[in-house]
Parts: sequence; C-alpha cells; structure tokens
Amino acid sequence: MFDAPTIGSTVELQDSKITASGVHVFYGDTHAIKDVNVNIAAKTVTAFIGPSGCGKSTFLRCLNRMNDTIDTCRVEGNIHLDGEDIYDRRVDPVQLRAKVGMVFQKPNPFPKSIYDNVAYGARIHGLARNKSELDAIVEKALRRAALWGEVKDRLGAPGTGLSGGQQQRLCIARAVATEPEVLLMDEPCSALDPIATAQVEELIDDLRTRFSVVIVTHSMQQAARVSQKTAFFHLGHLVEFGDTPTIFTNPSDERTESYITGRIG
Amino acid sequence: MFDAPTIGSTVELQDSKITASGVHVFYGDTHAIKDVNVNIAAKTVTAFIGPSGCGKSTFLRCLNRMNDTIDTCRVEGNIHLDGEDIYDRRVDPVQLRAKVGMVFQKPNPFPKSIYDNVAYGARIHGLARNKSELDAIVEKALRRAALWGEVKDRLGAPGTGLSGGQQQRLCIARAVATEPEVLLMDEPCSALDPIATAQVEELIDDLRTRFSVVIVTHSMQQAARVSQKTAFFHLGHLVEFGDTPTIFTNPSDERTESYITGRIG
Amino acid sequence: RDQVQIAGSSTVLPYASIVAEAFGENFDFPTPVVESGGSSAGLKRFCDGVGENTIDVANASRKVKEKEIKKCAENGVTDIIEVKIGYDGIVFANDINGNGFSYTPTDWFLALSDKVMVDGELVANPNKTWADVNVNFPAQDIQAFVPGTKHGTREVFEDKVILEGCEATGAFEHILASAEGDTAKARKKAAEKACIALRTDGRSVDIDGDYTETLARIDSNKDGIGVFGLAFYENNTDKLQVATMSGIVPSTESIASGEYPVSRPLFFYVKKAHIGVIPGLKEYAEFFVAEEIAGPDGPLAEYGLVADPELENTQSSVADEAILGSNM
Amino acid sequence: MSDAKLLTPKTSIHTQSPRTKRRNAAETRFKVFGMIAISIGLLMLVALMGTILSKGIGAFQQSFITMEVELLEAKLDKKGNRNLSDIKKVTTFGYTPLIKNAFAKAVKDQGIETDLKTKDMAKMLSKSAAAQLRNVVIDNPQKIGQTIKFRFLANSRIDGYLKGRVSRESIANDKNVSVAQLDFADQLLKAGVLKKTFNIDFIIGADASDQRPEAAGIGVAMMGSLFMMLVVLGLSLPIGVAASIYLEEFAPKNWITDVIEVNISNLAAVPSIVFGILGLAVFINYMHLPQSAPLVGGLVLTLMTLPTIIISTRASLKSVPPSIRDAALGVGASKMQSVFHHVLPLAAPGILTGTIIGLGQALGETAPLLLIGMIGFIASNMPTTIGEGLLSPNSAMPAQIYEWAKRADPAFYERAWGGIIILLVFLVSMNTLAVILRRRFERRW
Amino acid sequence: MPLTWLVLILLTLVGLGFILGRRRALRSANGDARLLHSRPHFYGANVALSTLVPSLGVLVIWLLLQPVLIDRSVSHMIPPEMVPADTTLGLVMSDVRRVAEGLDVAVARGVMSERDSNTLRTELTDLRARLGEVGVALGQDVRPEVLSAAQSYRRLSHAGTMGMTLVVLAVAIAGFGFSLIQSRKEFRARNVVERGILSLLILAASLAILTTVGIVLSMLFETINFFGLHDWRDFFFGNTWAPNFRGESELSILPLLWGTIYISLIALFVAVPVGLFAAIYLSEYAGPKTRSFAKPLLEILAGIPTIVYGLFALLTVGPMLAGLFGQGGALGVSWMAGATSVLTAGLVMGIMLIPFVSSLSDDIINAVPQSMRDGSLGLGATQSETIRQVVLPAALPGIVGAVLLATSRAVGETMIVVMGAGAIAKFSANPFDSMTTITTRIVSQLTGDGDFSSPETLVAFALGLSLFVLTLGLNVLALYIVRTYREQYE
Ligand SMILES: Nc1ncnc2c1ncn2[C@@H]1O[C@H](COP(=O)(O)OP(=O)(O)OP(=O)(O)O)[C@@H](O)[C@H]1O
Ligand SMILES: Nc1ncnc2c1ncn2[C@@H]1O[C@H](COP(=O)(O)OP(=O)(O)OP(=O)(O)O)[C@@H](O)[C@H]1O
Ligand SMILES: [Mg+2]
Ligand SMILES: [Mg+2]
Ligand SMILES: O=P([O-])([O-])[O-]
Repeated sequence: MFDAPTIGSTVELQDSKITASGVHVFYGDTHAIKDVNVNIAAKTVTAFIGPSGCGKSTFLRCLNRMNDTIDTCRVEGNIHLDGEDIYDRRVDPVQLRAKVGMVFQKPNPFPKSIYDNVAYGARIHGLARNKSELDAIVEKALRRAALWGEVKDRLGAPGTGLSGGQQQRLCIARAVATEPEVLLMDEPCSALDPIATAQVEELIDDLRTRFSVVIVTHSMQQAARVSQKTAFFHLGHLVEFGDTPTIFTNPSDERTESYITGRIG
Repeated sequence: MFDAPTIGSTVELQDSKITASGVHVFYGDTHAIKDVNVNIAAKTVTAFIGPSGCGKSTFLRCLNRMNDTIDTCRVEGNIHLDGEDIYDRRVDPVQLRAKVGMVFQKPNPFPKSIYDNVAYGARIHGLARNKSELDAIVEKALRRAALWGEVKDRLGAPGTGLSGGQQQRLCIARAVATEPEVLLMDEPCSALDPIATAQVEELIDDLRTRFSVVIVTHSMQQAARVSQKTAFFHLGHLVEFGDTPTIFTNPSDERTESYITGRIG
Repeated sequence: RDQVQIAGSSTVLPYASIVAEAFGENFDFPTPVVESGGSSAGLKRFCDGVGENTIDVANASRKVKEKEIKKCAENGVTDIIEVKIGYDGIVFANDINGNGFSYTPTDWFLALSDKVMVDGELVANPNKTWADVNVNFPAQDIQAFVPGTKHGTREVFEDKVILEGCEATGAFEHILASAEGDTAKARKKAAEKACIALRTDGRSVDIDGDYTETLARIDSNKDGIGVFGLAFYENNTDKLQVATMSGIVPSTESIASGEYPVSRPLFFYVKKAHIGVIPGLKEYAEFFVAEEIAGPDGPLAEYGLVADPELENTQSSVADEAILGSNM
Repeated sequence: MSDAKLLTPKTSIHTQSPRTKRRNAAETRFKVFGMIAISIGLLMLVALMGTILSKGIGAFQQSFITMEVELLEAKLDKKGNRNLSDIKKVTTFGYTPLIKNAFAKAVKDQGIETDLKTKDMAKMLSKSAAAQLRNVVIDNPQKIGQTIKFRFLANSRIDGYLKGRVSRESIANDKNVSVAQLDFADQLLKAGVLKKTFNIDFIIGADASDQRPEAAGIGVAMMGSLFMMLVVLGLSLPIGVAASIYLEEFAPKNWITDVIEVNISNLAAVPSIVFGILGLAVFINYMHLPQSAPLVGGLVLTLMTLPTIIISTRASLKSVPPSIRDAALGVGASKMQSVFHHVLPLAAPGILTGTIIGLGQALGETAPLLLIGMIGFIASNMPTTIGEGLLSPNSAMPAQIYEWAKRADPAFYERAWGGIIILLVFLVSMNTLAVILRRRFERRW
Repeated sequence: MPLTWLVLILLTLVGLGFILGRRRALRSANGDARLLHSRPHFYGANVALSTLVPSLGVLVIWLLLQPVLIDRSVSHMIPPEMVPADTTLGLVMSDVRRVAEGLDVAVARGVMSERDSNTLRTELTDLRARLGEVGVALGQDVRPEVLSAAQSYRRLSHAGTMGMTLVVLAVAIAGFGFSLIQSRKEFRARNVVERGILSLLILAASLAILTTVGIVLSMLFETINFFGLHDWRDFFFGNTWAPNFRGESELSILPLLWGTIYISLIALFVAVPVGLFAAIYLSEYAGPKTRSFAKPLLEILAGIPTIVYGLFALLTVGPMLAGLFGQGGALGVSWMAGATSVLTAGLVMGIMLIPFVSSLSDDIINAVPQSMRDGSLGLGATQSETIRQVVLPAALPGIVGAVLLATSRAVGETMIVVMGAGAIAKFSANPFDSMTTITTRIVSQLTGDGDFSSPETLVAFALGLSLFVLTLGLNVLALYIVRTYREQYE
C-alpha cells in the first residue's frame, strides 16, 4: 500500500513562506483545529495527510482566509505569509488570495463556458494584454491541468457539463492560470485516473520550481511522490510534521505510524 | 502501481441482473456512449474503469435512468433489469430507482440533519415501522459506511457541515439504508483515506452476498480488490469486459493493457 | 407654474372640468388642472399655505367649516373667496324594469332606520319588504344602496330624508324623551344621532365608491334602490327610473324652485392671495360663474347642475373678490 | 435486510407494491394539483381578458360626421384685418352658428329630407366641434372666408347608437337625444356623412370633460405613465438591487441589519396611499417639486416598488450556492467582483421577476397619485421634451381609467375598458422585455 | 441650457478621466497591466468617480442654495408696502421669478435684446402684453418694483450660474487632477473604487430606512392630533366603527383589523396554494415551452389594474357566489345576503396575488441545484417527494419572501375590498358577510367630505400608523420562521 518516495526527498528546503503558530479553528462550538504550528517552506510541496474529517481542509482554508466566508467559523492564532500576519486588519484578503490560490475539494466550476472559467482569474488580475495572450494563458493552463486535449474543441461549452474528473482538472487549470505564489490543492486528484494523476503531479512538481504548493491527499503514495514535507493531522491536531521521507520511513509519533501503515483511519 | 487482485476472482457468477445492449448516449450532439453491450451479473461486483471523461458516470446513470433528469441527454438501445426493459414507457422510474440505488460522484448531502439524510430513503419507502426501527436503520447504515463513530454525537447537525470525505460516506450510508437490489457507486472512495476505503470495500463485499454492485473507480487496485467483473471504457466505447483477473492479467485489447499499465489516460 | 391648480370634491369635478376645458379653449391661459380627491382633501391642501406649491382653488360639495377656516388662517391662508356655483340634486332610482316608487321621507325612515316605532315602542327594524313599509308599495325586498359615511351626500340624505322621516313617525320625540344629556341641545343631538343610525343587517349597504358602483350594484341586484346625483341619473336614463319624493319629480327646475327637497349646494373657494400671481385665476373664477356657463341654459345646467337662482350675486362677489366673512 | 427479505421473489418493475401505488397516486395528485393551479390562473386570465376585450374594443372606433364649413369672415373677423388677438376674441360659442349652417347645407346637398331643426342637428355633434373649428382658424387665420371640409366627432349618444349601446327604446327618458335625431342619424349614415371608423385620437389624445366622452383619449396619460415608469425603473431597480446586495452580501449579520431587513419587508405592507401622503409631504411640500408632475409620481411609486424589488432580489441572492462565491474568491476575486461577476447574473431571473411584478404594480397603482394631484381632469398636451414630460402636470393611465369609470355618461365606461386594453398592451410590452432578458439568465446547475 | 452644457462638460471630463487614468496607470507600469496593483479600468474608474462625485455634489447643493440666496437678496428690493396683509412675500417673489423667466424667454426668442431687457421700464412698455406674445402669461400688470427686482434677479442668477459653472468645473478638475496623479501602479485603485461602490450600496440600503422614517413622521403628528381629539381607548379597544358627520363617532380599529385579517387570510388561502403549486409545476414538471409562456401570462395577473378586479368581484364573482349561497340560491342555503362579502373580495384578491407567489417561488425553486434533486431521486423518491422534502425546504427563504409580499399586498389593497367586500365594519365569522379593512378606511376617510381637522378624517393617520406597527410584528415573525427552518444547501 505504500511505495517508497521517488522524488522530492533530496530537494533543498528554502526559508519559510507561510508560518502558522498556535492556530485554533472553531465551527461554532466544534473545535476543529487544535493548536497547529507549521511552516510552509517556499518552493516546496507540502502534503497534508490524515484521516477523513481530521481538519485538513479546514486548516488549508485558513491559509488564504477562505474560512472568512463561513459564518460560524472562528480562527485563532497567527498565520504569517512572508512574515506578514494575514489576519491583520489591514490585510486585503483579496490580495492575499491572489497570492495564495486554491483548488477546492469539491469541484466548483462557474456556470460559464470552459474558456471563461479558466480565463476568469487572468482577466480580473489583468494578466493578459490582449485576446491572444489570454487565449495562450487559457491553453497553457488547460494543458498543464491535462485537460486541453479533451476540451479544446468545446471551449465554449459550459464547465458544469463536464465529467467529474474533467471538472476537477478545470478547477486546477483555473487556479493555475492566475499564477499564485502559493497554491493550496485540496485532494486535486481524487477524481482522476492514474494518467491524469501523473500529469497533475508533474504539474505540481513543475510549480514547485517557482512556487509553494500545499496538497491535501489521501493517497500516501501520492504524498510520498510529490511532497518534500508532510504534515499528519489527526482529530484536529497536527501530530507530526517533517520531511516526507522521514515521516514515511521513520515516523516519531505512533499515530503517524499507525496511519501510514493502515491501522488507524 | 498495480497490485494483484486479492479477492473476487473465484466467485461463481450468477445469471445476469442487468443486460445492456447497443446503448448509445448523446448529450445534445455529443456522442458520449457508443454502442455498449454489457451484462451485470447478480450478486457480483462489477467495476467500471477508464480514463476520466470516458463515459463511466454517463453509462452508470443510464442504469437507473438518472439521465432522465438531464434535458439534453438522449439514450438509445436496450437496458433490461431482470429481463424487463427499463426504458419501457410503462416502467415507473421511481420503482426502478428504489431497486437500483446510486451514490453520486460529487457528494450531495441534503441540507438536512445527518440523521434525516440517512433516514430519508427509509422513510419514503416505509422501511421502518416506528422511531426505534428507524434509529436502528440509521445507525446500521452509518456503521456500514464507517461514519458512525465520527457523527454519532451530532446526528442532528446538518449534513452539509461535514468534511468532504464524511459527506461521501454519508451519501453511501444514505444509499445503503434503502437496501437496493443493485447499488451503483460512482467513485465512492475518492475522498476517503485508506482505512475508510478499506471499510467501504468491506461493505461492498458484504453487499455482494445478496445484491449486485457496480462501482466506478480510478484505482486499479481497488477494482482488482473488490470486483469480479471489470469493464474498461475508452472514449465512450466499452473496450473490454470480462472477469477481473483476466482483464488485469491478460487483457485482450491493447488499449486496456495500455491503460492498466499506465500508458494511456 | 403657469396653470391654475384646482383640487377637491369629486361631485364638483365634472362641472369644474367642463369649465376648465372651455376655459382652455377660449383663453390663452393653459387649461387648469382639476384634481379630485374629495372636498376634505381639497380644502386641506388649499389650507396648506400660500405659494406656488399650493393649490389655488378648492372645490367643495359643502360649505367650508369654521374649524377649517381657522386651520387655514394658522397656515397663512386668510383671504378666501367663496363661490357658490349651484346645487346638486340627489335622487332615488332603481332598475328601469323594476317597480316604480313614490316615496316620502317616512318610507325611507321605516325602511332603513335601525330602530322604528311599532305600537308605540321602539324596536329593531322588522321591515323586510317595501310592502311592510307602505301598503301601497309592492312586496319587493328592501335593498338600498346609500352613500358611505365619507360622502357629503350621506349627510344630506340623513338630514333631509331620514331625520324628516324620524320626526314624522314620532320616533324622534320618543327617542328625545329618553335621551341622555345635560342640556336640551345635547339631548337633541343625541336623539338626532340615534335617529339617523341605519340598520346593519345588510339591507342598507354603504357605497364608498361612486355612483357607477351604485349602478353596478343595482345591475347585479335588481331589487336594489340607490341614491344618485341628478346629473348621473340623467345620463343613465336607459338603466334607471327615478322615484318621486313627496310627489315631486326631481329635475333641475323642481330643485331650483325648491319644490324637490333633497339637494345640496356646491362651492369652490379661491385663494385671494393667488389672484394676480397665478395667471388666469381670476379669469377662471369669473368664467365659471358667467351666465353662459353656469346659467340655466349653459353647459353646466345641461349636464345636470341645478343653477343657482342668485347667480348674479355670485358674479359680482367674484368680480369684487369679496372675502369670506367680510360680506356676511 | 432480514432473511425473509432475502427470500422474497424478485418483483417486476412493472408490478407496483401497494405502497408504491399509494406513492405514485400521491405523485399524480401532486402533479394534477400543479396543473389545476396553472389552469386556475390561466382561466382567470382568460376570463378577465375576455371581459376586458369585449367591453373595451369599441372604444377604438368612433363615429364621425363629415361636412364642409364656410369660415364666414363676418362672424370670425368682423374687422377683416386678420388681427390674431381680435380673432381670438370670438369664443367657441361664436362658432356654433357656422356649424349649424354647415350642417343644414350638408343635409341639403345630400338631398336628405328631415323635419329636424338645425339646432337639434348641431346637437348631434360633439361639443368639441366648435373648438376644433376655432383652433383651425387661429392656427391659419388666412383660411377665413374659405370653405373647408371638416370631420367632426358625433356626440356620445349618436356614437352609442351606431355601436348598439343606444336604442330608440332606451332613450325614452333621455333629454340629450331624441328619436328624431336617431332617425336622422340613420339617414346620415346612408348618405355616408356619418361614419364609424378607427379613432387614433383615443390612443394618442388627451382627456376631455364629462360632456365630451367621444373626444377623450388616453394618449397623454399614457405619456404620464411612461415617464413615471422611466423614473421608477431608473431608480428602483438600481437602488433596490444595490440595497439588496449590501444587505445580503456585505452587511455584517447583526441586529442592525435585522432591523433593516424587517423594515424593508414592512415597507411592502404599507398601503400605497400612505406613500402618497409621504410624497405630498416630502416631494411637494418640502422639496417644492411641482404638483401633478410625473416626476413626483415616479418618485412615490419608486418608494412603493423598492420593497418588492429588494425582497425578491434578496431571495434570489440567497439562493445562489455559496460554492460559486468560494470559487471566485479562491482565484483572488474581491467580494465585489464575485458578486457582480457571478452571483448577480445567477440571481438575475429573480431580480427581473421582482421588477416585473413591482413595475406592474406601479403601473396600475392609483391611490398614491390621488394625493400628489395626478387624478382628476388633467387635459394637458402631449409633452414635447423630457423635462416637460417629467414636470408638467399629467395624469397616468390607471388614474385616467379610474376617472373615466366614475363618470356619469356610459360612453366613458367603454373608454375605461378601452383604456385598460391599452394599459395591458403597455404592461405586456414592458414585461416582454424583462421576460426575454430573464430567459437569457435562467439556468440550472 | 448652460446647465446642460455644464453637465455635458462634466461627463466629458469623466470620460476623459477614465481614459487618462487608465493610460497613466498603464504608463507607470511601462504598459504592462500585469505590474499594476489593480486592473487598469479601476484606475480609470477612480479618476472618473473622483471627478464626478464631488463636483456633482457641489452642483446639486449649489442648485438648491442659489435660488434661496438670490430670493433673499432680491426680496430686500421689494418694499414692505408692496406685500399686503393678504399675500406673502413668497407670492410676490414668484411674480418676480415669472417676470424674470419671461424676460429670459423673450431674449432667447430674439424678441428683446439683452440690453432692452435690462433697461426696460414699466412706464414705457406694456410688458405683460409683450411677454404674452412670446407665450409667457402674467397674472397682472407688472409693477415697477417687481420689474426692477426681476431685472436684478436675472443679473444675480446669471452671476450665480457663472459662479456655479466655475466652481463646479474647478472641483471637477481638482478631483480629476488629484486622482490622476494618484494613478500610479502601486495605487490601490480597486480597493478605493470598491469602497466607493460599497458606500453607494450602503446609501441605497439606508434609503429604505429614510423612507420608513419619512412614513412614520408624516403620520405621527396627525396621529397625535387624532388622539388629542379622540379617546385612545375607544380606538384600540372599542368594538364599533361608525364615523359620523355630526362628530362623536365611534372609531375603533378592531372591527377593521378583523376584516383585514379575515380578507387577507382568504386571499392567501387562494393565492398561496395555487401560486405555490403553479410554481412547482412550472419549475419541476412543465417543459421549457410551457414554462416560457405560462409564467409571463400569470404575471399579467399582477399588472391588471385593481379596479378591473374590483369590477370583476362586483359584477361576476359576487353575483355568482350569491347565486350559490344566497337566498334562493342553487345550494338552498341563505348564508349570503348580498353580492359583496369577505369571500368575494378574498377570492378575487387571491387571484391577483397568484403571480406574487408563483413567479418568485418559481425562480427560487429553479435555483436549487440539480444535485439535490438527483440525490433524492437516486434513492427512489418520487418527484413530489423530492419537491416536498428536499427542494421546498431549500427554497424556503424565497418562498416566505414571496408569501410575505403577497400578504403585504393583500393588506394594502383597496379597490377590490371596496367593491368586493362592501363597506360594513363588523365582527363576524361568516365569510359571506360584508366587511371592510383598515386600508380602505384610510383611503375613504382621507378622501371623504368631512372636516379635514376632525377626528373622522385624522383617524386615517392613526389607522395607518397602527397598521404599520402591526405588520412590523408580522415581519418579525416571518424573519424568525426563516431563521429557524432555513436549510442552506452546499
Ligand atoms: N451534462 C453534460 N452535458 C454535456 N456533456 C456532458 C455532460 N456530462 C458529461 N458530459 C460529457 O460526456 C463525456 C462522458 O462524461 P462522464 O461524466 O460520463 O465521464 P466519466 O467517465 O464519469 O469521467 P470522470 O471519471 O472524470 O468522472 C465527457 O466528455 C463529458 O464532458
Ligand atoms: N462548515 C462546517 N460546519 C461545522 N463543522 C464543520 C464544517 N466543515 C467541517 N466541519 C467539521 O470539522 C471537522 C474537520 O473538517 P475538514 O473538512 O477540515 O476535514 P478534512 O480533514 O478535510 O476531511 P476530508 O478528508 O473528509 O475532507 C470535521 O469533523 C467536520 O465535520
Ligand atoms: Mg476535506
Ligand atoms: Mg464521472
Ligand atoms: O367628492 P365629494 O367631496 O363631492 O364627495
């Protein structure tokens, strides 16, 4: 069930891009994240693993303040991006999210055409000077998300009329098109076949050369393949955080070991 | 990337539960399913595999006429359940769907409490005579979907407030609670961690003793683990259909081979 | 603002609009704007103050009340010219194919009053058909459509018909005898109030709308008898037959001569402060009461207005801009 | 899941269990209820439309009498110097003899035999005839002395006779028309002097006084309504949508927004006449806007329509799934952008529905207009500029209809229904635009 | 004319500002929009808004103030003896304004030269006649003081207009310049513009509050007057409504309230089921064709003038009901005395309200995501079960809003009640009785013939205010229901 990591173990780690310390998250009275401290390094892929419902998505959403949109959600603690507190009152969450992009767990394409879905971010951020540049951005993003071949003949068709896996890749393309500095991906390959998964993993590896990527995944193999750092969550706690090879080969916490060997879920 | 099948290869096949012949599906002008012929045997787990966007979900939705709800979708060909044409004009799709249940690719819990989500099917089909029977049904379904432990203290909380994987298991529990004769599961484990996946696979194996299960999956390992029959779809065609061990070890079509060995996606 | 602005009584409205239209045709001034909305609302806006954003003329189907004059004065509206334009005849009519009636006030009192005298006792009105009221009448169900309490016509109907009938049947004395009150005047007032109370069992229906509504009700209930303005009746003689009152047939002549008792005077009031400021205001007022307009052969009379026999006095008081109160 | 269940023989999907039968019966009932509901609504619409059409269609035709009138200099310009102010001194009353003469001559020319006096003949014409004549003379003084062909309206009784409303029996007690006049009308009809034709003036003309139902038109009031609707649409839609967006998407959820929310819903329940009271107090007495002006009417109706639009807009904003907002925010859109780019288009159908209903209500509203002076006899001219259209006194279609319905002459009754037809045509064209727009935004996801 | 020009110039500046702001920002980033903080059009919009909003504000204020100030200074020129006791200065001033306007028109038409207009003397010209020729009617002959006041009025207004033009342009250019200088790549234009838009949104929302304040204020004083004249105990707790010209009327709100509730309930009893079922049918069962014609057709019902419904009630529905339930009717019962009744009005009003419920609900139901329906159908639920248990709860807030709107309309309706329900205020449980409502009484007391300062008229205001408070309660209840039962999807 667990293949040895293939890449990423030898990459040099840069200084930290995001630092979270003492983060607690509450949904109403539910204490979903408990005292999490973590450093997301620049130009690194960090994997969040852990059993379903342990708080991975919740913590991920804290990193670009998407939790702001949930009324009942309350975040405590400090999260800094490039040394700046992102929960500071002067911070413009919009700018933050432009830097820290996100692919959601449930694919949520806009009820617009495929083209418009991908072009949206580029449009609002003014990444293209003209139509042909925009076309190029869209094509590149769709190619990177391994979707171009399937949709190139129907860019005008609605994004909501795609298959599950296609929607997921569309959302990846949409996020990639805006070129964020940090990309948060919540189970980006859950609906993808192995080939598409491999392509997305390639994309992630490619992104890592310039940006940081945080990826939530249930596939231990995937975590091992793409990430250099792994964080293991359990019941809202960050149980263990460290270099991916270490976590997978020599975990210090026994819960981690139980999880990666398939004993707790 | 591919483990040898562990179970299911030795099961005796029963007579066929669902037979599909010459099925074509169109979305408007798009030809999504092309001339598919397949037999789903009773008391068997059939896996549908194939690259993303190849038509697995589409075909699955044909089997209990969920495609009826998509305006642009047109189905041609014959699909028989227990020898009866399900697209016959006299057939009541409601009764059909009561027999052929479905778990969707995107978790879609109702905006109701967790309890009500699971009890929904039992209520409309009148499976419980009183509250305590209903409680029992709900608990059993949640247990089988490996969700009971996580939600037993908050059955009254809204199902939409669950994590992605929890929602997926909720939808499984919801479908299982109605006890359908055939259960169609569209990537039921995509958001689940390995332990939860194993539990759901156990459930599927258990269901097989009495019912038929059709499962769409991207994980070749999973297909090999749980299914006795496998159908490989590619670009809308049913490329190959046969016993799971045969498909995985000795595919007759080269596209199948390419796919399971990870060369086409 | 270039045009004269008029508001008030819906009873006066048709006459005022006939005059306004002719005025606009024959003068260089624009056609005045005549709003409806009722005497009360018209006078209220009239009394809102002096200035361009207030109206110049208020039409009223009754005389302005003392209290209103006081309110006016509080807002700076002091000099008011009262112009009486004629009388509005009030008639009783029912379906053209129904029975003909010739009433006396007593009949109406007995038909509609809440309480009537039976054998010297005041009892709840037992009459169901007109035959119960007057043996000469046919046995037709009593169903009357009378103006609602917001209409000035109702007041006239109460005063000149019901109250008369109340007195004539002796009910008034009976009520007065047992009326409460400290002074004779208070007792009389209480008795009057009791007299004019109409039955509420559905045989007397208040109409809050207009005569067209009354007509529609008679259309849908052939037994119904309604109260109308003379002008309205005269335009609908194909559907309505008019009843006589104490033997007199209502007409502009019989009302002008005072033979037919049920009528009320119509007025309009001019804000003197606006004369000379609002172009055409005085001309309009003079035009309105000119013989060729408001006289017995003019278009207003033709339409159903009962011309005022003393129209000349009115003409001269308009010409002199005689102010209310000063010439009384 | 018991063993018993296991052993139950497979049931066909054709044979329904009693429970399924019951459920399906319930399903059928439910659907039939839906059909019944639609049918009730449509049936009522048909009934109402049928009534309106049958009663009002006559208003679009009118009877005219054509004759040649000699514009006698001796009567119209005694001094003969064509001085306009002198010509103007001749009032409409002075024109009546010309018409009498012309009528007599026309009868003679056509060879019609009649005992009718010319005075009674002239009475068969509309009272507007003299004014029509006078206007022509004042506009073209040089025509004095010439003989010109005129088409005069017949009065309402004669018109009613041609339309079948008036008969020889029904006028027994009518002092405005006699049997002899009807006989004469028959002769005129035969001679082609009297004719019933389409009457464009009803659609474009102004109101006329109670004595001239035949001359009354709804055109000017229609312009009044048009300008009011422009004001209402121009203000209530943007303000309503803006207010809803703030309350639904931006406002912090606290008691203040609760108060505002309740407040707005409550405004919807305020009787329309109260908005008239408010309009009189604020716009006329305080802000000194002119009375009887469509601008003021539009402002009052705007206040009245706002709650409708706000309530429907908020409901539709609420119904947009949060995942759409998340998706936009996730790629770095601002809240404002996510709302304007994604949420608003998805909520557009509901917004347009609110607009349709709110504007429909505003178009048919009379009560508040009463207090700001737009009901009554307001026979102004067709506005020529936008400013005039907004500021000069005018009525509105429903007010005009309401006014006509009250008038004594039954001829107005027909016009009231005719006016309703025009109002509905106006309403339907207004709605059609919105409906087309709404169709473009409708989608399911 | 100059105002039109000024506005045109402003608009040109705004357009120009948009283009320049955009361009300048782009240039600061060397033509690469990607280096800007915000999209280029935000910079444009910033300049446009900074140009327009302050200058427009100044313009409006100036336009409001100038006449007042000029009036004040010109009115000094009117000698007090010219204002007799019976008029006010304001009226003389309106004469002055009219003359001034007349002169403007005369000059504009070329009938008079600008010089003439300033040197005119009443003794020498018949001004009234001359102005009459150009279509300006004057109420009386022009007095010399009025003329000279008018002339200085003209002078001042010309000067004022000039000043206004200058100041407004200055403000516009200042805003223009300042914001243009700001338009550099690091400037946070989007945030500024969005904050501007947000304040506009807040402004729009507060208009609703202002309206409420206005309504309450416009009724409050007369209500207080009413309670000064009439016993509040009778108003709130009496049981008779009997206004009377002689005064001492009994004016209790209770019978009217009963009528209001009764009629509204019947109307909702018709409109809510019919409307809701129609909405469900349209959005869930009907094909797109049926839907696209049936929905707009139903919406026409909301736009038919209420007077038509009133006549329909009076002439068709009333007699029909009387034919069924009246004396000698088809059913052999005699529950109904006349054609007018609570039932008549309620039924007809219900028909009018159908589209209020159906159209809005249809939109909201349509917005419920298909995946919700799929989830239910996939479990073997019938369509009606899906609708009742999944779709409707999810659409609840919108449906409650629609019902609330219908209720509001029912409470506020007059014409149908006047013609359909009769005008008798009484307590009765019999739906075949005539009754009346608060709203109709407000209208009829306000438009009646009574003394306008009598309690019989003023009671309209008290009724209005009481109704306002009552419906407020209703709305609080509705809010509570929505909060409690709302099911938020996704
Ligand atoms: N509603 C729709 N309208 C139009 N095209 C559709 C629709 N749903 C699916 N398709 C198209 O039909 C094809 C098959 O889609 P389907 O959802 O069956 O794929 P799938 O095999 O389930 O893929 P995945 O593994 O990504 O879920 C795809 O090309 C898809 O884009
Ligand atoms: N909106 C919400 N309201 C209340 N509770 C929530 C909400 N979202 C998540 N939770 C709860 O918070 C906990 C953490 O949820 P989260 O979505 O972060 O899990 P996760 O690690 O992403 O799981 P999965 O792998 O299943 O997606 C869960 O117990 C979940 O039920
Ligand atoms: Mg998650
Ligand atoms: Mg799929
Ligand atoms: O409108 P009136 O005042 O005449 O009833």
